[in-house]
Amino acid sequence: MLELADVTKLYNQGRPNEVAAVRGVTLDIEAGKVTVLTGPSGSGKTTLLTLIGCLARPTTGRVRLNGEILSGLPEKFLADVRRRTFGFAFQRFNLIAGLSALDNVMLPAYPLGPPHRRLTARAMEMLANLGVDHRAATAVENLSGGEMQRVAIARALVNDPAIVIADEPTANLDGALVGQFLDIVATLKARGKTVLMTSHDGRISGAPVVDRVVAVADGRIAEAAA
Amino acid sequence: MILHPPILALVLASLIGCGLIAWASLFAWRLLARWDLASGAESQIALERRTYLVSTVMAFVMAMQIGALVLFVFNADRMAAMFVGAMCAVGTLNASVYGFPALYAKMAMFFAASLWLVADHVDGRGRDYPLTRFKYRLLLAIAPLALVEAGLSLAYFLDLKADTLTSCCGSLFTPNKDGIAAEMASFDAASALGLIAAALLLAGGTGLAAGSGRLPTGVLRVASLAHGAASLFVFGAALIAIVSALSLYVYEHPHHHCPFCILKREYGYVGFALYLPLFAGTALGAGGAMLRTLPLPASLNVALPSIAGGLARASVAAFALFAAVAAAIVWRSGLILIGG
Amino acid sequence: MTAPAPFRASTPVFRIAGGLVAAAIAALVHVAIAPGEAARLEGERALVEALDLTDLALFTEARYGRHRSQADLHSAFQDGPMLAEHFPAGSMVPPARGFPPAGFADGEGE
Amino acid sequence: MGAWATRQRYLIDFAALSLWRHGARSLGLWLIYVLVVFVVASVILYGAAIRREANAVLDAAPDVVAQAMRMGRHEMSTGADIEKLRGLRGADRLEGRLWGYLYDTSAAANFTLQVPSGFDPRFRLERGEAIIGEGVARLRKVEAGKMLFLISPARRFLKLKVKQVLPLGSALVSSDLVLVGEADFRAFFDLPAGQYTDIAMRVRNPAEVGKIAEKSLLALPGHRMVTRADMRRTYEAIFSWREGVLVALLSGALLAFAILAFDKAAGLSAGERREIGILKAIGWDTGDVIGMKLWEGAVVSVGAFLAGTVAAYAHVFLFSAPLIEPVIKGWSTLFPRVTLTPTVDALQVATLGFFTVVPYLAAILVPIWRTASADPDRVMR
Repeated sequence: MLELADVTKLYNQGRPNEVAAVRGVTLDIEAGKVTVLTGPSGSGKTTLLTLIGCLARPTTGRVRLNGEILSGLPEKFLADVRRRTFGFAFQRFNLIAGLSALDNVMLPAYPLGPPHRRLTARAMEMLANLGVDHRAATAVENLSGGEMQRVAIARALVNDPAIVIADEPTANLDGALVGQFLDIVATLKARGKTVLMTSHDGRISGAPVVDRVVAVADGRIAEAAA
Repeated sequence: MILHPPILALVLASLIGCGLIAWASLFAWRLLARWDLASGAESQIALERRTYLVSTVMAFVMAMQIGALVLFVFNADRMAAMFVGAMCAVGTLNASVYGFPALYAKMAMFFAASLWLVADHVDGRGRDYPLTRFKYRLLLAIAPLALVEAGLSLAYFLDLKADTLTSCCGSLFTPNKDGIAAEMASFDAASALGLIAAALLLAGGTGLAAGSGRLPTGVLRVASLAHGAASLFVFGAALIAIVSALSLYVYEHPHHHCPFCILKREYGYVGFALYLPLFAGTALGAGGAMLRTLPLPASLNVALPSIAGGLARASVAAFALFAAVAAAIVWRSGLILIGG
Repeated sequence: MTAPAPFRASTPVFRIAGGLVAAAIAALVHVAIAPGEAARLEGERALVEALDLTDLALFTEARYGRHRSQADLHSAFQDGPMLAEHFPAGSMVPPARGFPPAGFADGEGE
Repeated sequence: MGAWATRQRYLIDFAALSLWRHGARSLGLWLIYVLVVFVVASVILYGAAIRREANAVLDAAPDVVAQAMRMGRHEMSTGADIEKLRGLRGADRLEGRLWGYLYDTSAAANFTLQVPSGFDPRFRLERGEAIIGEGVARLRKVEAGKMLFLISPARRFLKLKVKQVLPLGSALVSSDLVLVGEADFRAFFDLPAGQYTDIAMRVRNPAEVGKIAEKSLLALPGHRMVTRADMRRTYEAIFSWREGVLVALLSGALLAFAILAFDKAAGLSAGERREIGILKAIGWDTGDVIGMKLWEGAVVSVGAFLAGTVAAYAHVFLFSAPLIEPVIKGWSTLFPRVTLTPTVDALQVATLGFFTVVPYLAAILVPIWRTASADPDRVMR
């Protein structure tokens, strides 16, 4: 479904502090599977995730989504692909403080302009599915860590994306919550979503729900385990 | 210079607009040298980012120009009280040699900026920004115009002095004198109205053809170009009709030929109802035709024809509004110029 | 299921904007109806006509007196022969309180 | 609602939320903005109203005033001068005006003593009678039926019975008037019979005013002719100029405000930058963020424009503009107390809109873009 062909990403191009965060990566992400990118911090797995998730354009190389080449698209269209195809959950949740949980969940749909009633209903449904609908009106900074994560996941799902991307989803969670998170991932997989995560947490890469673990080191793919 | 709030506002708008366009054209220069959408290099990404700013800035300048054009004429009319011999905007504009050139430059700026916005809008619909180079070349062409416009406006306002003797519409738009204005006024009412009616019919017909989705592509293209030409024709014919016939109906006076007095409060600001649709219709028609002069990029296969069609339809609607206002003026007027 | 329409942050913005626009329209209506203004202006004009007045009674303290438009254009203390004085009468600053001899009044107090 | 409109409404939603969340700061800045608009709008509205009033009033003024000049100074006209003008075709209602200034020491104000022309019987005065303006009555604390005492520069004493006080509504033209009979006037100022201050003339056909003024000049070479257009232009120039100077000064304030707005828009906190990054990461495009921020700017500036203008309207026309009146009208002991006729003129409002909205939006464009073009992958790094 998603293919990377010889993708490179340079930061601070042409300056003395130029960094090659990703060097010549070729990778296939299969539809309906759960893939985990592992590797030490600074290995380039997060950058790789941003390239896959269309958050950034590769310096060289190609990214294809269902056969369509995305790497040459201007930001405007890349953003359009991004909001229709991907849902993001971030390491630090990245909820917008001061807004209610419900508002946060609705945000990714704003640029698409769905009718307000339908969007509200859908966001409530997302929250209900994750068991946090009773906190819908609460400002997000007043939620517990687990609730925040659920709201973040609800937000990732509100546009009904085909691919869910999670960056270090369990870094800020304790043991019980990790289990709950894996349950959610299993549900997503059962509903046919493609899930892509980065993690250096053994509880994640070793979980039975994970189909594939890709090890990243020094901007390259080190090994691909089944 | 006369310290007068509208003048201060107009000078401010001219300077802001000119500054922004000058800045944008510097950027256009850089962009034309380096634009390569296929590249993922940081410099290319930075260029793409900056195009957002340029588009926003140009839309802002355009909105400002429309406002400034209206304000300019409105103010010229109001300031007539300060000049000996001036009765309406004509007198104020005549009070300095830069008056009418400044007005023409402002009108040219309006049309140029609207064409640019059309190009910008269409460009943003193509996944490979196919019109970018065209758009920025156009911007470079507009930039000198913006400079000239700001220069003329400034020169005009600096040149205005309250004790200037000026001549007004009565002497300018008089059929038996020389000059374009007199030529326009010397048209007899019937042929002027016939001319504008013919122009409107032509623009309407070509516009409807260009706006209908069911014709073959080649025909649509020709219709669009014809509509663009017809729009310019309507613009010219409408100015003649206003000077030589419509204004007479508004004033109900057989020898008052002024195209500016109809903007006055005494006549219910009816001039604005005539000019706004006229300018809009011409700009939209010309914009649609401009799109059709370009080779059709693959990524705009669908979007460009539909936008060009939409522009043609909108142009026809604006002209229809103009025609309705003009007809209402003739209908309600107590003056009988033709037949009787 | 008829849930109440969910709250939208733009609603109060529109309300406030609507309120401001309504206030602006109210001002315009006030202009249009301006109670008694037409009659007052008519009375004023009739007085001007009857008495052959030429000027406003604003600049009574100017050095050429109240009749601005009748002033000598070449008078000795004028700034320039053809210059229209832009600040006839003192702007903002009244004379020093203690200055005039006793018995003067400024029309405001006592 | 079309998809475009729905999208814009969402952008306004977010803009409103973000204004609300930064409430105190946004509100403080906005109030300053409103204040600036309020002052500029007051000046503009007041200037327009007073010019309109002057214009309307001067409509009824004499078409031409002929004044004798001697060595560059104003001189008295004589009955013979009037007779010379009487021969002119088209000159209607011709009369010698008698008016002069009196510095009244007890009120510390200049009064205008005038003899009403004989054309209107309502103003016919017997010896010892006077009709006075509202300002004179106020300063001298007299009313109809009471006595008014005046002392001439030559220590001549005039005792007048106040027949009538002119209505407050006409104070703008009559506040300083003391109308007296001709005999009283001549005696008081020691003015010989047959001398007049100047000559007022009305012309039957308004189109001929210029011609008549020219002919009058030929008939009376030592005189100067002040036409009604001259009077109008004088007032137009005074008020426009004052208004222009004020607005030019205040535009400094607007500029300062634009810089403040620029600074506020440019100096986003790390938290706000992060927010924009989050929005972009979850699917917003640079254009969406710019749109949202522009809505925010439009709400702030158009709101300030409307609020400031409406407040200024109330200030000028409901409360007689206490804050800016002295600057436009000038200071004076004897000040007419009038509320101006409310007028709003599209040109003024358009100008004001230009002054308030354009510089503000121009100032925030670049900072907005800078904010909006934050890298969406920033939040992951």
